[in-house]
Formats: sequence, C-alpha cells, structure tokens
Amino acid sequence: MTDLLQLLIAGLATGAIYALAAIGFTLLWQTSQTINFAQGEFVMVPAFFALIAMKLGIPYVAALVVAILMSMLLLGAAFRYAVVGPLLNRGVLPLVISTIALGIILKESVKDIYSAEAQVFPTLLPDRNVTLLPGVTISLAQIGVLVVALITIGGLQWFLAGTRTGRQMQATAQNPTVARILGVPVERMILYTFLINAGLAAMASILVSPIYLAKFSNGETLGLIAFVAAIVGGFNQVRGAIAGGLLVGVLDNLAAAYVSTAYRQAIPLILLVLVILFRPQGLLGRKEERAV
Amino acid sequence: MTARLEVRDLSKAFGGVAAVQGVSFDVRDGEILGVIGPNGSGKSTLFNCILGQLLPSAGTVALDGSDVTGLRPSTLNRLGVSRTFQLLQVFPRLTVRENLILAGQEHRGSRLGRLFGARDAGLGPEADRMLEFFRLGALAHEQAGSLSYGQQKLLDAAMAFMSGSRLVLLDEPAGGVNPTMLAGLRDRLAEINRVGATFVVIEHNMEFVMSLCTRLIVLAEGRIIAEGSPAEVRTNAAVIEAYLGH
Amino acid sequence: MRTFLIALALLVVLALVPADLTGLGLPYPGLKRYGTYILTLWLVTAIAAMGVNLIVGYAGQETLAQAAFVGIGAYLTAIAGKHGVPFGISFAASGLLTFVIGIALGFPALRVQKHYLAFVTLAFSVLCWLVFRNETAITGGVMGLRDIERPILFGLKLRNAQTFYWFVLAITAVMTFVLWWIVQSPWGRAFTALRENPLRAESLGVDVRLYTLLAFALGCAYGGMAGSLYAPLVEFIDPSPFALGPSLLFMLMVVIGGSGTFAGPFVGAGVAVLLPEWLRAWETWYLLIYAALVMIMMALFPGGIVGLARVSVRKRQP
Amino acid sequence: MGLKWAFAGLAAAGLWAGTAAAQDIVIPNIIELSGGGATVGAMWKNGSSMAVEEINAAGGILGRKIKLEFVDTASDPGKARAAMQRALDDKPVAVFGPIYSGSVSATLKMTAEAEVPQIMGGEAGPLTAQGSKYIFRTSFGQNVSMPKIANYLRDGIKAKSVAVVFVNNDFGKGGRDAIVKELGARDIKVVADVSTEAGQADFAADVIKVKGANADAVFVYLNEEESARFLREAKKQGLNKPLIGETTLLGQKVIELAGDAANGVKGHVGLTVDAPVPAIQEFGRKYEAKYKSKPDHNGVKGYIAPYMIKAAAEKAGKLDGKAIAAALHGLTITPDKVPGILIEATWDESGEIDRISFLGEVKDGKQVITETLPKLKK
Repeated sequence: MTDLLQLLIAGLATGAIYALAAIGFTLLWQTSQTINFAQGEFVMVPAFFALIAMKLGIPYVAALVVAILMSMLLLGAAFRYAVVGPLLNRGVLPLVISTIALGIILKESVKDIYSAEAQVFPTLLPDRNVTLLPGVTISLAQIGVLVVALITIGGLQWFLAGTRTGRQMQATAQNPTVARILGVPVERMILYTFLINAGLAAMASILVSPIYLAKFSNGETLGLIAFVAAIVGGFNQVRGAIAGGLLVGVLDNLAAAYVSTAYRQAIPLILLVLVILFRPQGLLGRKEERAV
Repeated sequence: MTARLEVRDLSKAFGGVAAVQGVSFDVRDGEILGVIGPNGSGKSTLFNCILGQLLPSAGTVALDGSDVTGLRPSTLNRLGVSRTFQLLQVFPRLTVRENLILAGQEHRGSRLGRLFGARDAGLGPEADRMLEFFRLGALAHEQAGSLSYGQQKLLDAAMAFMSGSRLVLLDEPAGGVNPTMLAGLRDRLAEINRVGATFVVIEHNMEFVMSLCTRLIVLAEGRIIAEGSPAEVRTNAAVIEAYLGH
Repeated sequence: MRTFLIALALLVVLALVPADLTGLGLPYPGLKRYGTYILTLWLVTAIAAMGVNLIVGYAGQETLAQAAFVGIGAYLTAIAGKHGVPFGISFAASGLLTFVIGIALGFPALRVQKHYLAFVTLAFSVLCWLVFRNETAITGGVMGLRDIERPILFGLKLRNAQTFYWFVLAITAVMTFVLWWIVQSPWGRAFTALRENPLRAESLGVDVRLYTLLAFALGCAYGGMAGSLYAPLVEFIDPSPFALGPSLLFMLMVVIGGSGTFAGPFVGAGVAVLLPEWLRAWETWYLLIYAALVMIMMALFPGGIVGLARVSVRKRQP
Repeated sequence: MGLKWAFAGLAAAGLWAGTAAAQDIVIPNIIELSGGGATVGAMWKNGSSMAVEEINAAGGILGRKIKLEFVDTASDPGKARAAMQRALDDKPVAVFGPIYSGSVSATLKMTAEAEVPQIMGGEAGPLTAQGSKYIFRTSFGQNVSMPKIANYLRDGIKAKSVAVVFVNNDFGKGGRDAIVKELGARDIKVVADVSTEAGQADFAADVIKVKGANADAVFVYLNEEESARFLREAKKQGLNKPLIGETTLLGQKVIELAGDAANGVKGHVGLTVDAPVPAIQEFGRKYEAKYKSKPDHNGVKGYIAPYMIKAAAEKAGKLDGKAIAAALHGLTITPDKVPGILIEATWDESGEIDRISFLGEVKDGKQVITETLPKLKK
C-alpha cells in the first residue's frame, strides 16, 4: 500500500511535467495544425539557456527568467515566423518534416556547442525529503514540481476561460475562419499560443532538469511521452492533455513496478493504441465530424 | 413512374443547430429535379446527407427501393449515384483525360484486374467521346489545373457522367460560368437527360433552373416550403416570402 | 519505349560502377569494398524509401514505423537463416508478414482521422523496438545477431561484396519495375486522386480507405523486403537501426528527394547515405547540416531535389 | 548531367579504389560520436588526441608522426561495421574503437580477417573469447571485473542475496549476465533483476522493486547519469542496503551529479582518474586544463591506446599491423619506459589487459581507495 502511494506520488510529479509539454502540443495543433515533433527538444533546450546565462555570470533566478524569455523568443516567436509561417498553407506533412529536422538541429547544436555530457542543474528548493507516511517519501523538489506545474496549469485555464484574450484564443482554436469573421485578431492569437507553448516548455525544463539533469538527449523520451499523453487525453482539449500527462506518468511507474521494467514504455503505448481503437477523440476530447 | 430516390424525414443537426429538419421527397425516374432556396437553407447539407458525406441525424434514404442511409460516398457511387460539388473539384495535377478515366475506372472490372490490365482501364475511347461531347477534345492532355474556370466546371460535370450513373446530383453547376458556356452546359445536360439519366440540381441561377428543371422543391431554414413545376413555384407566396424576407 | 531504354542504360551503368574495368583497357579501377558496400546500402535504403514514398507521397499519409518494418524483415531473415531457411523464402515471408501487419495496423487507424495512422505507427515503432531489445532468446537483445550468412543463388555464394551488390541491384530493379507498374496503373491514378482530393475521389467511387490501406501495406512490405536484404548486407543486426529515430529519417529522406515523384526515394536515399561521406570532415556536424538542409528545402522547395531539378529544367527550355 | 554529379559525389566521398600515399601514419578511430554513446565517444576522442599530440611532439613513432581520423558510428553497430570496412580498405597500421561492446562485437571479425590490431573500449566478456589475435582491451573486461565484484560481495559485504539493477544496453546487459553467473558460482542468490532503460529519468518504481526484494546488497550497473538518478531516488526512499558498483558508480561524474546521494557507495574501481597513482592524477589535470571538463575512464582508455601502439611498434621495430599485434601479446608496458601508459599493464594472448585495480568507497563526496588489488598474474 505504501509502495502504491509512493509510486502514485512519483508518477504524478513526473506526469505534471509531461502535462506541461503535452498542453503546448495540443495548443499548437488546435490553432495552427502544427504537430510539433521537436516538442521534447523544446523542453530540453531552455535548461541550457539558463546554464549559459549562469556561465555569463547572471545569478540563478535571473538566469531562469532569461531562459523563459529566450525560450519564448526563439522557440516561440522565431519558431512561429521562421519555421511554421512559410509552411502554414502547405498542409501538415511539410510542417511535420520541418519540426523533425528542427528537433535534430536543436539536439545536435546543444551537443556540439555546449556539451555531450549531462549537466547538474541547480534547484530552487533545498535537496530535502519529506516523509508523508512511514515508507512514503517525497522530495521538496517533487513537491515544487507538482505545485509549480499545478499553478501554471491553473493559471493557463484561468487565462483561457476568464480573460478576453483567452476566450479569443479558444475561439481561434475551435474555428479560425469564424473567429476571423467575429473580429478576433487570429494572427496575434496564433502567435500567443506559440509563446505560451514555449513558456510552458521552459517551465517544464526548469522543473525537470534539477531532478533528471540537463542533457542534449533528454528530449527524445520527453517528446515521445508528451505526444502519447496528448493523444491519449484528447488532442483537441487542454484538459485532455493534462489528464493524459498525469495518467501516463502514473501508468509508467505502476507498469515498471507491477508489470515489467523492461516493457514499462510499452504500457502507455498500448493505451494509446486502445484509445485510438475505441475512443479516437481521446479520453476527454471532443468528437469531430466525419469528413469523407 | 417509379421513384429512383426516396428521402424520408431526413434531419441533420450540427451541435444544437438544425440544418435540415424532416425533409421528405422523391426523385422520379427521368426527371430533372431542381432544389432551390436562399443561402443557408440547407441545400448542400441535404446533398451531403443523401450522399454519405455526412451522417444524417435522423431519417432514411432509399435508392431504387433499398435503404442506403449512411453508406459511404464511394459505395453509393458504385451503386450508380454521381455528384458534383459546389466548389470546383477536379484533380489539377492529372490531365483532363486522366480526370475522366479516373472518374470511370472504379466501375470497370475488378480491382485486381485493374492492377494487371490496361493502363486506361479500357476507358480511353469513352473518355475521348466524353471530351468531344463536352467540347473539351482539344484540351485532353492539358493538366486540369491549367484550364479556365468555365472549362474546369465543364470537366467537373463531365466526370459525373463517366461512370454511367443514372442518378446525378449537381451542386451549383452554373456557378461562375459565363453565359455562352452556360447555354452549352444546359444543352449537354438536357441531352444526357434525354438518353436516360435522372438529375437533381441545386442552383442559384433562376433562369438556368427554370429552363432546365422539370420540377422544383424549395428549401428554407431546413424545411421544404414548396414543391411543383417551375411555373407553380414562381408564383408561390411562401417562396416569395422566403426569398424576399431575408 | 524511351523510358525502358533509359532505365536499361541506367541499370547497366549501375552494374558497372563498382567493377574494375582496367582489364577491358579502360582507366577505371572500380570501387573499393567499402564503396561497393555503400552503393549496396543505398539500394537497400532506396527500396524502403520507395515504400515510404508510396505511403507519404502517393497516399498522403504519414508513417513513423518504416525502420521497424525494415527491422521485422531483417530479424525474420536473420533468424530464419540461422535455421537453414533459404533466403528466397525469408525474403517473400518478410514482404508478406509486413504487408499483413500493415493491413492490421492501418485498418483501425484509417477508420478514424487523417493523422491517426501516424500515431498508431509511432506506437508500433516503439513497441517493435522494445521487443527487439528485450526478447533476447529470439533476437539476441541488445547484443544483436552476428554472422548472418549471405544468400546462395543457384549454388553460387554471394559472399563477395560485388556479387552481392549485383544481386541486390537485380532485386531493386525488379521491385522498382513493380512499383512503376502499380503507379502507372489505375491504382496509381487512384492514389494520386486520393492524395489531391480525397473527398472528390470518394464521390467518384474511389474507395479512399481501401486504397490508402493498400498503399500503406504495400509500403510496409517494401520496408520488410528491404530489411530482408539489409540483414545479409551488414551481416550483423541489433535494434538500434530500427528505432523511432531512423523511421523519422526515412520520412526526411523521401521528402528531401521529392515525395510523390518516382525518382525521389532514390535521390533522397542517396543523400542520406552519401551525405555523411561527403561531410566527413565535419564529423558529427553532418546531422546538423542535413537537418538544416531539410528545413530550408521545406520552406523554399517543398518538391524536394527532384522537384527542384524539374523546375530548373523547365526554366531552361522556354 | 545527373550521372556526372553522381560520380563526382562518389569521388568526393573517397569511395574509389586506388591508394593515396600518406606521410603520416593514419589511425582511424571508429567511435561513438553521436547517438547514445556520444558522451563516451567524446571522452575517448579527447584522450586519444591528447596522447597523439604528446607522442608527435616527442618525435612520433619510429620517426613518423601519427594522425588520428575520427569516424562516427552513431552508436549503431551496423554503421560501425561500415566505418570499419572503410577504414580497413585503406590498410591502416591499427584501428581504435569502437567503445560500445555491441559495435566491437560486430567488427572484431573484420579486423581479424584484415590482420589489423584493434584497440577498443568494449568491456563485454565474450569479446576476447572468440579467438581473434587482433583485439586488445584498454580496460578490464567484465569477465575480469565481475569476479572481483562477486568476491567482494562474498568476502567484504558477506552478502547472501543481491539485487541487480542494470541498464539494458550492450554494456549493462553484458555486465548483468556476467555478474549473475559469478554470483551463482558463489552461492549468492539474485533476488531482484531490474532492467532499466538508457536515458531513463524516473527510478521510483525501480527503487521500490529493489526495496521490496530485501537483499543484503544492491549491485548497480548503470551509465553515469542513470547511476546518479538511481542514487538520488534510493536516498529519497531511504534504501539502506549497501550499494555496490563497478568503476562507473564510484566515478567523479556520478559523484558530481548525484551529490550527497553518492556517499557510502562502495565497489571495485578499474582505472579512473581518481586512482591513487600520481601519473593518473597528473593526466586528469592535463585533460581538464585542455578540455575544460573532467575525464572519466573512457578518457583514460582513449589516452593509453596510442601509447600501446607506440610501445608495441617500438618493440616490433616496424610499423606493421601484424607485427604490432604479435608484439602486444604478452607485452608488459611500464610507466618508467612509456609514461603515457600511466600504470603498469600487461596484455595476454587473447588481448585481455591485466593491471592493478582498487576497492573503494565514496566518502564526503570523494572517492576513497580502501584497498589495492594486485595484478592477476605476476
């Protein structure tokens, strides 16, 4: 029983990070039909922005801010205009290819320019453990991850539902053509989603790197899992991505403990296939009209 | 006269909005039935539900007496129903002749036979005949995308007849076609109708509809508000109200 | 007829590239063993890429599992070979098995929306990789399978690099012809139609779902058969070339060559196989350069290298 | 037109037959510069480059300069084979690498056939057991290190049961197979056998499994980052069994990455920069000054490879692959003659290396050597 609790907590903490990455995925998909295969690298890179900033003598907290801003500038705005912009009207495939290539570029750049080795990434919170129950321990870092991730997600939900800009973004996500007719500045809304995606990725990066170290290849697994989480939860719903992320995080841990460590990765993937077979819109997704 | 197509109580709603509500009508063998109505009255949705592009929320569609509700468009097409779309739909990177052959090939022989058999699925002569009939012969080997709008519209219509379908649903065949070509198109359609094809035509161009169709139904807000010969419909008070009321 | 003659000439040239012609009085020393190996690898990669092109370029779908299908063919051939099964049978079985798996994966995925095939293949790709890694008793696990025998043809051992190259070249020629035949047939027309406008194709009686499924399964079969040649070429297999990353690279190579064009996969495979050789001096930077090239290509010339060549030829002949 | 380009391409790629006369001795390094082994490959590359600079500055080998060529295997044995084929086409005096055992296993027959000595970094046991006369290790094989670990578990820890945590790649799987065999031979039970992935981030479930097994000791055989993540999770969950490792687990990189969590870890250490040998520590300082990062045992492996060739070639008196291989068999290289070898080492007939090694533990964030194990054969 305590084992199960321990696994659930660890799974939720990891899952919260997956959720941050998965939300960005669904946002980009909704507003611009972008399937971002570089999403994992988007989570890997900001940690290195912070490391570079610290090497230049910028103090830790300021370096984190720099990382988030750099991420929004390069992985948000520049990505929107230099990569996605020219391909937006050419269908999904060129964009898929381009983001695959972008992922390779980001990964190789970090490796060749910074280092191929894992880097220690400092944490905001002291490296201490809290014992919840006998046998159930959680580290402060994990609590931090959960709290920050939940605040970020809550803030995002509030922004989308409670502000004018947020509602305009949702209108854009649901139907850009109608949104444009209603006077929503669709172009700006699309840019906002890219900025939010980059911001969320940077948050995920800052949260994950102290625990799992910063390394150029971290994006491979993270990207794959965020992708799976987004599909499982529902590609067209932000709350679907959140649920998907948490679910995959927990499932991965339970599978490793109770099924097989060798096949732990397989369980979320099998879930993915089952979802596509029986509930293709995702667990919490909206059903879309049959066309053809 | 028997009914080729029977539509009964057909409804379609998108979310909470009802686009088509309880529409019933028959299409009789050999007629040219016009479907008119103001913009947004549900004409294209009706077509899409009949042809399996959309699943109707309620109601049935029967072809030659057998139920075909919800069958996929390709199945319906192989059962002998063709259509055109409101917006231009040809394959721009295929040649004009290839477009026509494609339109007929799925009705020829078995799928495996088509893989091993003739490259044109034996449709070459027929495609050439159709090209001549629609006065497109000179353009046979041009890419369809390089044709003028009117020519593409002709090709679009011609493709609907390559399968030898006896029931053809045309969604705004006259839209954007210049008056000279329009007369030609009307003559072609009338001629095909004489040799045995039944048509359902959605059209905004009243002159075209009145001179081509033998019978009309009028849709407004998803319901049939009038039905009858062109002359009857023209003087129907409800129709005038529906058109002018907007 | 002209196409046929050009193809024949190309085949003869390709057959002669690795050969030492000094015996015939020509100042051409042929290729070293490694050169021949790279050329053979190019052909094998091109076969798998042809399959991807069928799926991506003709049927307009995305596949993220081509490397996994290559892996299935490679493992099947390697394991069967260890039990004395002749190559011809393993080769056919590889094609058949991957075709059937393609149908089984594609059928549910194509029932729903457009990109779901990509998602299903993604899952399949990783699952295959896990099986290759963990079923040590069958696949050798992470240590791989060593000493895979090259096939024997009519009693003739194809151990030698050059004879094996000719063998692969012959198979590639046949498979290229088969694909050309399909693409030129009414099937090819249906593939083009369903990529350009599935809605209209469906209304003309083209069973879009079935044709897409067939294109996908055929594409998978090409992957499986490429794998069947890959195993005896490298004489060693392990899970790494069949992971998700290489599957993504297959997509890149088809698009950079020119998706939906017949020569595209050959050009794309050529770039993917030879680029690391050209950019040797840059060591690992070649991946970066390659990826940057792909991105620029996507933004400026989405038709790939073949599309670019066509445009420049058309410009020159007014 | 297209063909001309194609031929130009082939020529540019240097695939054509015909040999170019070279003044320098070119030694190809077929190593993991990208993919999963990129970290390891980078270390080797730096180490061997540094050694070659020193050798060239001192006049080269038998009066000729050495030039290293680096070829990426992308951590893929298939690509390693291709790269090896290319290298062997040029008939080199020797080849270095690969470092991943899977890639070595895929290439060792080729070097044997071509009669070219292959100085490699693989540690899997079977590599030297296949009768190749041309394969040479730069570090202990698992067939040597695992018996030492098993002895330590039996005699030092007095363990009756052990939980094994390994990374599922050629390195980890090879080690796991070897230790399980050795433990079996000593009547020590393996009560948990936990496979983990390279690049795995979350070790919560793995630690729970290990805890649940309630073994007397835990043998941790993972790569650097994963070792660190495992140690952090073990500390968090209060896993209070002896954590035993082999070289990596006690290495500087793991200590740096794991922080406090590494304290108390014990085990066997092959050759690392932390060894209590002045020459090795001096090497560490030179490396760090040059490359701005701390070397690990892969850096050491890469560093001694050129010195092995130098010593063997000078013994054979000629720069010839066959002669060098023959000279290396049974050769003992001592640091007083060849300082670059760092520590006295002997190669036997199968290419296995023999030298002293250490037992150690991590105390206050530092590796402390508690015992020096002598060479196996005097």
